[in-house]
Amino acid sequence: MHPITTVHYLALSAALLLIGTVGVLTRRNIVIILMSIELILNAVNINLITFSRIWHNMDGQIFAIFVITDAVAEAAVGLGILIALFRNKETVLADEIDLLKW
Amino acid sequence: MDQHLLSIVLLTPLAGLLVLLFIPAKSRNLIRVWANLAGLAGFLISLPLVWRFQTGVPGYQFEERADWIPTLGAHYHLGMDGISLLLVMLTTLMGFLSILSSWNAIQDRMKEYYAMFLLLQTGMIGVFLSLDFFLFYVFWELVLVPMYFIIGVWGGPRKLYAAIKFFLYTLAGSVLMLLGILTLYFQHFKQFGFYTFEIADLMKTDLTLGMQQWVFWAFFLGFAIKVPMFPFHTWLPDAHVEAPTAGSVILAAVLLKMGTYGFLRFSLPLLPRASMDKTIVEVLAVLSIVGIIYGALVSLMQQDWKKLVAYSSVSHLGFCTLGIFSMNPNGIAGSVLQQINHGISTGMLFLVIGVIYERRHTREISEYGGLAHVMPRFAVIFAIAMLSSAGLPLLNGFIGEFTILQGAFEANRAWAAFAVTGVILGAAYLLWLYQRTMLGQVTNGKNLGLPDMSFREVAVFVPLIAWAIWIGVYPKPYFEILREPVREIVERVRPGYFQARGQGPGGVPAVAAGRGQVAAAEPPAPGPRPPAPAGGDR
Amino acid sequence: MLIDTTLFYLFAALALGGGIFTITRRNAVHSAISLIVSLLGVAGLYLLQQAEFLFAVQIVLYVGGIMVLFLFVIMLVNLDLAAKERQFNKQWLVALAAVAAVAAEIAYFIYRGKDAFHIAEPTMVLAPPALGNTEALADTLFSEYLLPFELVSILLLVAVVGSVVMAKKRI
Amino acid sequence: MSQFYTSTDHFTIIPAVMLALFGCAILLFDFLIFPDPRQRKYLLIFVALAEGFTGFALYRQTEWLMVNGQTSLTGFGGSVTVDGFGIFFNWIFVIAALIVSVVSYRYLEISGEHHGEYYGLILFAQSGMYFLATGTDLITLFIGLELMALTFYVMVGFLRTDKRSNEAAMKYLLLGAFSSGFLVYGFSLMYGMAGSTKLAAVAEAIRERPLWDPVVFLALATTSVGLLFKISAAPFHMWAPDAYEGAPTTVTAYLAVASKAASIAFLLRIFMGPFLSAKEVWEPILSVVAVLTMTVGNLAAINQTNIKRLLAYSSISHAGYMLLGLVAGNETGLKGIAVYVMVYTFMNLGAFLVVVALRRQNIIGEDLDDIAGLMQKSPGYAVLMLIFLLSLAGIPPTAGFLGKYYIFLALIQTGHFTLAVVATLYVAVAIYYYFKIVRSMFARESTEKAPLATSAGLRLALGVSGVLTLAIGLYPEPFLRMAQTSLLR
Repeated sequence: MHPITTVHYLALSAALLLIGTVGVLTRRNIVIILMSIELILNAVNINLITFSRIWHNMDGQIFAIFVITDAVAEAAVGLGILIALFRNKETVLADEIDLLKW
Repeated sequence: MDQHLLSIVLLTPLAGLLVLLFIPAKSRNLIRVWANLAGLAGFLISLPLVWRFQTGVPGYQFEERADWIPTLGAHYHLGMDGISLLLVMLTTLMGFLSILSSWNAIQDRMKEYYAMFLLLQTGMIGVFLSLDFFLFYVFWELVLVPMYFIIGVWGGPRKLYAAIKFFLYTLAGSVLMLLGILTLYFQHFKQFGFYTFEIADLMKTDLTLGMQQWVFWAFFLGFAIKVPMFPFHTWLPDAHVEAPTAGSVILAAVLLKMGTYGFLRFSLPLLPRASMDKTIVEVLAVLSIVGIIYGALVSLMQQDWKKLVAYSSVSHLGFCTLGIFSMNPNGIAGSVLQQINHGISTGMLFLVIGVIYERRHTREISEYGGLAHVMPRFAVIFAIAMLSSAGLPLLNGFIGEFTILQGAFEANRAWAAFAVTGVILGAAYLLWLYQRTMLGQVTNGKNLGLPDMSFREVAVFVPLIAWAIWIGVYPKPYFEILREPVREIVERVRPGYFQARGQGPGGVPAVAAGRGQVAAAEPPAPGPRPPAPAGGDR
Repeated sequence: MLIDTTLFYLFAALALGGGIFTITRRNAVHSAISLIVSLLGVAGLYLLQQAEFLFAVQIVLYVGGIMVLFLFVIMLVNLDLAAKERQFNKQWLVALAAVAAVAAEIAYFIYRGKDAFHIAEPTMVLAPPALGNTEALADTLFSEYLLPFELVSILLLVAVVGSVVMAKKRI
Repeated sequence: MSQFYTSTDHFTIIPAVMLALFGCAILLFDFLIFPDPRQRKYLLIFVALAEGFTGFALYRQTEWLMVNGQTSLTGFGGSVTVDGFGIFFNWIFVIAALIVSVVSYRYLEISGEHHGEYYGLILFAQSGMYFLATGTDLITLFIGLELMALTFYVMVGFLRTDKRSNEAAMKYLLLGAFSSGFLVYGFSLMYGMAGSTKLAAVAEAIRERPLWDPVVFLALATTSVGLLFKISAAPFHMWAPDAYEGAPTTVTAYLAVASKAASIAFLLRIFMGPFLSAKEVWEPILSVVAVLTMTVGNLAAINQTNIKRLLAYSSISHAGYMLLGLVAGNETGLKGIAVYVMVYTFMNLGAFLVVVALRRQNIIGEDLDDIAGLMQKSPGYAVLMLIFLLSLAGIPPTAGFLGKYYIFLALIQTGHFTLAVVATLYVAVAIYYYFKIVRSMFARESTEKAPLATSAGLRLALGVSGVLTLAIGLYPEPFLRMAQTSLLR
């Protein structure tokens, strides 16, 4: 069995990034799109942690903390907007939001 | 006074505009009177230029120069030579007359209308006075906006289409011209290490032929669309037909001249090698000739009075560009004079149409006929305008066209031969127009009760007719005014041109050339011409 | 060694599998639960990379905080209706094609670049850091990254204000 | 890193501190002492104070740089760098925030959503922008970006009962968060290459790698997605028309001007910083993006009937012009971007302010029909709008011409003749759709009689924008000198 190298981690993170991207681009349900964005941010974090490990410094891990914090903030605001939208429109489907052209 | 004369001429309409803005829109008469006063003042103030101008002195006069944007090397630099003098006088006069002619024609949104006119006036004068390319470009573009509004708000049924077409065409040309300017500007920087838009400095730039050609075509697009030269003329009929009378007048009389002036002031002196390039000269001459003949042929077929005159402009401007690209003193001097002539005669023609349009509200030629019986004064004035445009001897058009033909003949006989057909066709469509509208019996009952021209209406024409006759009978002062600037241009484009002909740079033979025209003015026989070797001197 | 490798593949499978389930489930609650699985897998990877503090953060903040938020909203806005609808938008095929292109690109670059990361060394042989992970992290955070740390407080304030403004019926 | 909060550190972030403090103060005071909605406009005093202190701090920073003869001052171990570039852009944010706040209260009152939080959010967003313009650390830049973006998501959706506003916010957030994800993925790769989050270190690491290094390229590609999204360059522009249209017009103005300026500053920090050594790689890519952006922006604008949407597409095309300055990449190009951003601020704000005035009770006032006959109704507004539109199109003697002038000159200097020709020809296209608005204002009759919703603040702001749009065009010298300072870094 090969030892696990950086490239393994990078490949994993890239795969997660792509899964998230597919989710954002193809799903109609806004909640799931938001979750897909979380997947993308996790891919980023895997990268950061791996690099942090390689470089023997903490910068990457700290960056990851900030990314997580940002994910929290984005999710909070996003869900807030979703509630406001739902209150007016009763839908959570992204492409039914069609008052404005997509 | 003298050192700020040009600024005063330039800013008078603008000052008039500023005061106008404070007149309440309701006092319509006050607005009209004030606008006319401002126009008149603009003209009167420009008169001292004429007698203070020193004929036969090379270079620019009344120069004013101040730093404007040092970072860019742009200056507020005004100056005047013979060519600008004539064009500025044409502008101030035509501007005033167009304002005067709008007295009854414009009834709604008067204040905006006159404001636009005064703004336009400033822009046009600025174009002819700027000696700094940046300043020139600003004025050049400034002209577009008021003209857009004059066509687009007070025009005919398809005014919005015509207005935006005018704007887009000329804008597309001028932004490409801007690229040419910037190329030149940057090349100058590379050679001299400082940025400047001064024409005099830019002239020192040494460009490779390829670069010159590049820039030349960029300038060409800007100027040729404005003139308009043949393939770029399609905006012109629309703009002319839809514009209100005064708009057509100022468009034909002055705005188009900005293009030809651009060629003379910028293309030729700044890019002498490209200008003498065989291909370029031939292409432009051929385009001019095609314009002359095409314009005339299309004019022959028009059913609309105004459209006919519009296409005749294409033809006449073809003469002007042909004269320029003959690249000899006769051609260029003739071209400048023809620009003035075209301003006068086509201006008159549009005013004539305005007079009749105010009465009948139609421009269909078939609607008219036999008007001479009903409106004798009108018939006389129209006849003079028509004949001046057609180039009858003793009137202005003849002198211009003849000198251009002379220049074209010197450059290339074939050009002259083709251009002459344009003259003949020109006479044909104008005379036919006159015959269809003025002569014969009154066929349409609606024309019977038309009132003849009022005193104000006649007054508009008087100065123009006087000027037309003056140029036609005694053009010598004009050629003298033009002698130096034309000599400079030719010397710049074809160094050694005068020496090769045994003429010192003093320009004695140019006077002879001037006399030549005078002599030629009486019978169309070749007078004592300058000793130019016949035919292909290029 | 073997155990690390096995653990890596396990966590990777959790992360990816959870991710794929997240974006394919019809029911948003199932998606959310798959996402939790995925996040836990990622947390495991953090642990493998000796980022213990982040492991904790991931569990507490992400799995605890964000996911609860998600579930809460899912309950609130009643997604039953949405679950019956078509799940993928009309341009999903185009999107997939685009993503496939990007995927090929990324794969190519990672493959080509694996030497460029002069770091294609095994990741498991390392001297333990001088300080404990959390301590070292705090040390850096409060010295070098003090500014972003303070800045992020405004970010969170905005998030609070923003979600209140958005979600509250009357302000 | 022995001492972790020195006075120098403090000095480098004091403008942002001011903004954040006053932002918090607004939240507090709104809560405590302004129960009556009509009194909320007094919160403007706080905004004015905040901007006053910020301006003063910026002034002090400039003075410090001058006195010490330095081009930059770094703080927090290189996380922020105060330099001419950052200060220049921050002045633009100050102006934009002031103008937007001053015109907002009437608009929000009419829309029924006048809340104190709004002013707080304006200031918070601005503090995010501060770090976009001065940040030199990946983390600082990222947090700054998110702070700004997050605030804008909320502000775009501020009309909570308006479906268009909700939708715009939702779309903007989804796409914005998505693009941030890519951006930060690129950042992670940059960190991976350098082992540090400081831009200087990243630049060093990239310089040492070969030109077409795959990792550099991947980082460049993913980072660009995020950056281009923020400046609404094609093909990542889809959010802009929706967000611009759905947002309250005052927010649209702020978004179009300040957010775009900050994103451009951010873009320049990244492309002229870490990625500078890979210019050969990104130059052709950005040329294509710029041309695509101008094409999409200009062509899509032609068919719009909603003024805000039209201006949104026009602002997309402006992003294309600014990118061209970066493609040229020489001193003229960079100065051109600074000048462009400066003039764009005034003219675009002005144009949106006129749209703000069109919003009246029961009239949404965003359609071309709503502006019809404006010349008869309020000639002053019509003429100002004309000036702004001419300036947006780049017709001299308005300010907009200067921005285009520098971009064209830079393209010619660097031999990008084809790009220059394309860019100039789009000026003519742009005039076509700007003049759709002009035509509506001047050549058509008004459809309703309701007077414009003006306020003292609006008139003042419009006057300032109008005067400056003309003044920069007629006498640009001092403004050009100001833009010159943006090259110091």
